Amino acid sequence: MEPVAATVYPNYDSVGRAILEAFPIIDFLPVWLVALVIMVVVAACAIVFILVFEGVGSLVLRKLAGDIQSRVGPNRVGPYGCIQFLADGVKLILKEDLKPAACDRVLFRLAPYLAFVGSCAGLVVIPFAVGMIAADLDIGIYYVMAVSSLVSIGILLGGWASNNKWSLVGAMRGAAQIVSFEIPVAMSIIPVILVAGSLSTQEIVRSQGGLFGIFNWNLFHNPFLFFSFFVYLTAAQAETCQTPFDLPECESELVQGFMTEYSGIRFGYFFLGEFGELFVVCALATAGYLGGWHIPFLDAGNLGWFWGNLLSLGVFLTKTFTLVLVSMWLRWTLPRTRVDQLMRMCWKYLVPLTFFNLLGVSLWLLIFDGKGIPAMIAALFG
Amino acid sequence: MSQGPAKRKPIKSNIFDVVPAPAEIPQNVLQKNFERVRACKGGEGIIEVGIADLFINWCRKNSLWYLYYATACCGIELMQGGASKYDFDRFGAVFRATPRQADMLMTAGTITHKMAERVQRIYAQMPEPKYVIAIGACTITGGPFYKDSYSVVKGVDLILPKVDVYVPGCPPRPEAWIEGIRNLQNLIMKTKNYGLKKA
Amino acid sequence: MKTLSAQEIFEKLKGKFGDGVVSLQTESVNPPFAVVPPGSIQEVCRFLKEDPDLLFDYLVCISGVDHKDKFAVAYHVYSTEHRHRIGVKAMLPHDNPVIPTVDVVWKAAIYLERETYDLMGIVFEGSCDPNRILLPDDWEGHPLRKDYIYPEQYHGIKI
Amino acid sequence: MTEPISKEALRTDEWTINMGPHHPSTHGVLRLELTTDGEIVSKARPSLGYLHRGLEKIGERVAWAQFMPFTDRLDYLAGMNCNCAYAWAVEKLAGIEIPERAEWIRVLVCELNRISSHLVAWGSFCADMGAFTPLLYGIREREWVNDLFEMVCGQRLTYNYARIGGVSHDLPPGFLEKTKEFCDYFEPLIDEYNRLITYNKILVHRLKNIGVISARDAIEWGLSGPNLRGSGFAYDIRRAEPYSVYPKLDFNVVVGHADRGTLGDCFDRYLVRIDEMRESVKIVRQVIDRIPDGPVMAKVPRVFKPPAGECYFRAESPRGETGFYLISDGGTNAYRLKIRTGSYMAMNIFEKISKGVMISDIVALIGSFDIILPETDR
Repeated sequence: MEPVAATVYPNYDSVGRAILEAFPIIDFLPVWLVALVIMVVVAACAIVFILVFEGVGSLVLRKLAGDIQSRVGPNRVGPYGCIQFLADGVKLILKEDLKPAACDRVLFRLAPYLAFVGSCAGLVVIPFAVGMIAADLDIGIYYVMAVSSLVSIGILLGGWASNNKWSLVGAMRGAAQIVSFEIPVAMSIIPVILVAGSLSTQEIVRSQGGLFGIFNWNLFHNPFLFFSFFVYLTAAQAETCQTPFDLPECESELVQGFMTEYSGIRFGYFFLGEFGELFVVCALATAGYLGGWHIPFLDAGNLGWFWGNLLSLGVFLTKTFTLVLVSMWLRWTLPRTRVDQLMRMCWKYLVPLTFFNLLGVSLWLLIFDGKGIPAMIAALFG
Repeated sequence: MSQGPAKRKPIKSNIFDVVPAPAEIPQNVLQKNFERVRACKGGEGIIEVGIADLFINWCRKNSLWYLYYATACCGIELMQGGASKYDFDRFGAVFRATPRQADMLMTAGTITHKMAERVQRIYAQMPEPKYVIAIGACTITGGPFYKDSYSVVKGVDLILPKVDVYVPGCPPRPEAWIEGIRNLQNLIMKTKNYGLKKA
Repeated sequence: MKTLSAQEIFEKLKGKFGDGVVSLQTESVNPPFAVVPPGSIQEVCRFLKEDPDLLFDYLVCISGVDHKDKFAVAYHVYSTEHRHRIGVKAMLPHDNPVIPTVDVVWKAAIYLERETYDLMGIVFEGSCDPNRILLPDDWEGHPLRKDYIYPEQYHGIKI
Repeated sequence: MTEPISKEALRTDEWTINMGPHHPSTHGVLRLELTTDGEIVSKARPSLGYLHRGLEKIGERVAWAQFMPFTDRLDYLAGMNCNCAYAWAVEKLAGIEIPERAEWIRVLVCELNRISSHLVAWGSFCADMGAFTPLLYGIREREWVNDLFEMVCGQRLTYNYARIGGVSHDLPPGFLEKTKEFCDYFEPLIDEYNRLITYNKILVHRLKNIGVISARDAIEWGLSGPNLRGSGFAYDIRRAEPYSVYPKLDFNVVVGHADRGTLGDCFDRYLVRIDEMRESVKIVRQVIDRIPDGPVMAKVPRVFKPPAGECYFRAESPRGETGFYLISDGGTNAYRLKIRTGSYMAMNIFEKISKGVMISDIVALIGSFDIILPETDR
């Protein structure tokens, strides 16, 4: 598959150089400084995005809960309660920052940041649009898997440092669960890498382009990938600790699990991290299986810089938010599994299934020379 | 509702009081804030502080997370208040299981002497600013157990330092709870966080 | 299933224990009580439970009653097999209310006896869990006694 | 080849966790002292009394009729059942015959209240299992019953409807039609609940084979009501020792039948409650069809003094046997008033069956017993 125009994804040095050329007035600045400033700006954009996503997401979560539970949900703050998250956020920031007397002060403070950073760092390699990606790393998927492990460290530290037994139980559960479910998550995303032939997320998305509309998505590439998508969703639901797998913070058993002793904005960081991770896994599913930013029957690369990016961003976010909604829908519907059942599910069913699936995909690619079913059907009809 | 012992605060909720419609509250408070600022010859900075006060209070009043804390009969009304028909979530009030993340303690149900220490501890565990609504006859005065029971605390204000709003009833209907929450919101809008404390 | 009347049950008890069973109390009492001395309560209960014609396998309730000059412990038992019921009552002196436990006969007695001890101050000898259950451990007195005086305060909180 | 690890080196310490009295899933102020080895509970000792309000002492200090409101607070989820049980007990003690219509009304409101109580039991059980939505569905339906009770007596939760000698008011006009409407609305919903969550695989796996109580054990430890019937033993006081007009009514005693897993596990106790709602609807329909006209209150003197005597009366409330042991000395007050409740006895067996389960199952156990704390603590 031919790469689309090579200039669409940014290289900070070249952008910095271009800016210096465009504005001779700041010519005296070194290129690295300009590049650094741009990086900071991009990071700020990502943080703002995740904050807004968290705000809107929490509101949607509550509204959706209202719909499912035949309630109304927040509707007093702003029209239809749409700035509820602002009130919640400001209130959390202004709350007293309690530290239990017996807690480990350093680790107690550190834990929420780790959880937050771990989930937000994944944003770096999310291909938002045809030309919008913070850094198109060659090891993109590998990077996401690596940094998202920081979350489990944050959870473990938080539970341990709180010096609360419920927190510790929650933290142990969380660590075991997240580390275990990394494996099925990774193993069910590897088939995508095999098909695309690259670890770079942008490359994976690009490999799903073409003019068959949605049939170029990896989801329909072959039966194994179709299956693999749902395994990924299940495992990702567990990795992000959403109901029915929200064991680290299960409200009815462990009070609030590892977050029990956290108040104010430190709790807010955990909350943000949770939503950030939810977004990252859903975005990865979109990029890996649902064609990423590809607009069906349209080549976003040919639309020009502005419209191409805008439309593809919209498409990408729509797909991702659909997955987020599915996750929330599950969250309000299903009861919770028990910890041993969860582990059994992971090690006895999901892990072997994903291995089998990986084998299937490899054989498929070997036998059919990397062609998917839609491509073969298309070849059949000329 | 009868006046309790002398140490109680005068601010009490009464469901028969005329309460301004919710839409009017911010305007009134805004006006009052500006009047306060005008009365104080401190310069322009104070206006910003007044508006910051307003904003902070607005945020706090619209995000009153309550502790999922129920001891007795009123607890069922707490559940029903959070459910389909009444839905406290409309006012931004969601329940939290841990006191660390709660803003508001609704003492729903009888407090016994065995329980009193735990209530105090739960209150101490909540971060500032925290508010207490005494729900139901039992937590206001001991209710039906006032005279004959040997093990019921005669009012939650004997064991907690402050109670912001009292909602009478045995148990109060969820409408009365909502009234109590709204009264608490009015109360929050009147608090001063910055600036004019000394004046 | 063979439902026996209270009189028949009492006759069976009388036949087994002779003069050990004091009397049958039927006057304005429902269900009637077989009054037994406190010392033989365990044997009587075991017989009630294990005799094939009686089979009182379900201990419904244990209540302590303060009759001012003496205590009474009332056991209500029921047979799920024969569907008959009877009460067993033992009278205790007021100054030293001690009675053997029946939790070796019915496990249901554990909590019922704990409660009776807690609120009435009747000591069940040999009980596997002789602690207070409803009131705090450092509570003084047993509230259901007729001569109980309400304390002024508990841990500094006025009662 | 490494050396075999000695058992001593693998020894782990047990720790004690305090669960409650403020915990989201202890249904109030139950406190459990858990001794656990990791997630496995080796001992769970209930510690009661955080809601001990001295109802029995109050019963000795207030007049017979004045105790009626306190029975509402005895089991606030099933106030009508406790009201009527107390009224029946006092009437039995005093030998009062109450009008036929009053008996039918009592049965009607008792069964309606059984439905609303089981709805909350079901909902909060599901909420304990992590599914929050069923709780709100249960309460949504409960609001219907609350509205009906509000028509009857003006209260939503603490009714104070029964009186010694009858009930306080006749049914308001239109009540029976509204109740019929509720039955028509509610009966299909039970199937919807089953579709929504009952046979959900996660829930079934959480509940089956957990907390198994054999019928023999259940009787030995004094369980009653749905907890006993969940063990497969058909013992319902409405049938075993019929009172009021229950002998004239046609309904089945629901028992657990090992639908998934072992007989007497949490899932059986759960299913018994679901099916009992159906039976209650059946009873309500019969009562609506057959309720006679007439007065609702017998002639009871204003200063009520039952003759001296003792009486033990038991009735089937949603949480098992609610028994009143009343002793009268002929005065205006009870000489002794002892209340025997189902939840209290359920806590009795808790320590026994909670050995070796996991922390998550403790929550399931509490939920499956459907305990309510004012009943245990009184």
